[in-house]
Amino acid sequence: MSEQPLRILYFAWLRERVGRAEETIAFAPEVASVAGLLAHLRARGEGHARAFAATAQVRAAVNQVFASPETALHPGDEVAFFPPVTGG
Amino acid sequence: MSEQPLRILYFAWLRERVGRAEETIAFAPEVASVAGLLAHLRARGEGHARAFAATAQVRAAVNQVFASPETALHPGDEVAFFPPVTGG
Amino acid sequence: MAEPRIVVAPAAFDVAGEIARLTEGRQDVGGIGCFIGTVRAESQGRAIVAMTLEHYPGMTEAALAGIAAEASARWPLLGCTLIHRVGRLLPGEAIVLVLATSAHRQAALDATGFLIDWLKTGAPFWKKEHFADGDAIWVEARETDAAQAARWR
Amino acid sequence: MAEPRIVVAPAAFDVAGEIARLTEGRQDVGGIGCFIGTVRAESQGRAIVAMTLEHYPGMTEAALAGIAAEASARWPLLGCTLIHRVGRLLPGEAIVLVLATSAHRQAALDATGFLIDWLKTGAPFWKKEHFADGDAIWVEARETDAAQAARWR
Repeated sequence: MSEQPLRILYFAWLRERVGRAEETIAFAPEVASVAGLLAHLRARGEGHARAFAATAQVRAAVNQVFASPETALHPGDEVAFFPPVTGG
Repeated sequence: MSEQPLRILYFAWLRERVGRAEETIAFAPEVASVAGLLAHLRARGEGHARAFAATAQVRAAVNQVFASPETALHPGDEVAFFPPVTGG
Repeated sequence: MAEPRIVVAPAAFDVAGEIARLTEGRQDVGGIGCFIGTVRAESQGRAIVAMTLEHYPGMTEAALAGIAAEASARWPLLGCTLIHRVGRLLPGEAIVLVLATSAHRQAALDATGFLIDWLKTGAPFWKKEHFADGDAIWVEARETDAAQAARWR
Repeated sequence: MAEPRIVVAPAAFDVAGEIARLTEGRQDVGGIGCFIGTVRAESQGRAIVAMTLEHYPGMTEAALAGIAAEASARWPLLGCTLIHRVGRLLPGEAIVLVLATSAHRQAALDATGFLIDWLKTGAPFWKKEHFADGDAIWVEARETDAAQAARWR
């Protein structure tokens, strides 16, 4: 059985450091929460490591709703990482 | 010696009850304060009496500055009587 | 602050043009607070067909300039515009415009609130409401309006 | 309240046209609260030549609609418009518009203040400032903005 992957979006300086706006990650038990996914992504490469170095400056949304590190993830979810918002 | 008269202005329902927007009154010791002028005007005729019946609803300005009953008047002053403001 | 712009006249005002006056060609404005008052077709449960605004020419303009100066003393404003119409106005028509500009939003918004509260309570205007049945009455000063303005004292 | 009007787009907005949308043909509006945010040429003491606003398409519009609904629940609004520009903006340009209409002024003004505080602090926008020397930095979230928005919680 092939599960739908997670769709990952990056914004602002996270996008710039990762080097892309979007990617997909296969769903797996170790990425079944926002914190788990973040740890997984941080180990994915140099840009990712730089993007996720200052965890305190990283915010997330799951399926376009603000999320916390504990928020559970499910196959097919859209997960976005971004800095604290600075709009207006 | 002829002193300059007081110029009296009426607004809103005071104007309607008095029956005119403006008149002049000879200056005299008994009209040397707003309260004195008001008492003098009230005795001037039927319309004036009706206009000044509800003293609590009458406000005044002297030379275009909000005034109190005690405010002193001088020859040539412009004195306006009107209800509490309801602008906007 | 630049000289406040004060207009008391029967003519309708142009909101976009008034905003442009305060902002065009400058890059120091961060926020524009704005309030527009309009004539409602209803007053205390009765339908009105028109409203007449009377003012005290000379004193009214001076009072508006005075309150604009007070707002500038309280908040770091870059500009301020107060326009109040007089004469006969119909439901749906705009009657009063307040604009306040500042480098930051809070000053612009607070000054706008202060100015409209005062315009509604302290400015020398008197309002007559004309009802559908031909009746017309001078509006009495409202306690709630006075309480509103007292917040700023 | 009518459906709030939410726009997140690069295009400049037409303030007078937006006000007309909320007021034309109706006689129940007594007050229009309005705030326009503009790009300043200076940020924390440095001259900026441009600003880039990034957003999260889909989430941003949903978040704006959500806060408009919250404002309508808190105040008796007759209408509400939130327009936020994105992309590259120059000093002097308008960037955000808030409009709130109500039968009475206080609701319109309070809702306007609430909405702009939230737009400045809670909406999914990220701001990059471009300096005259070619340097460009992402703006960090400001404590004072968060404190401002916390007043409403």
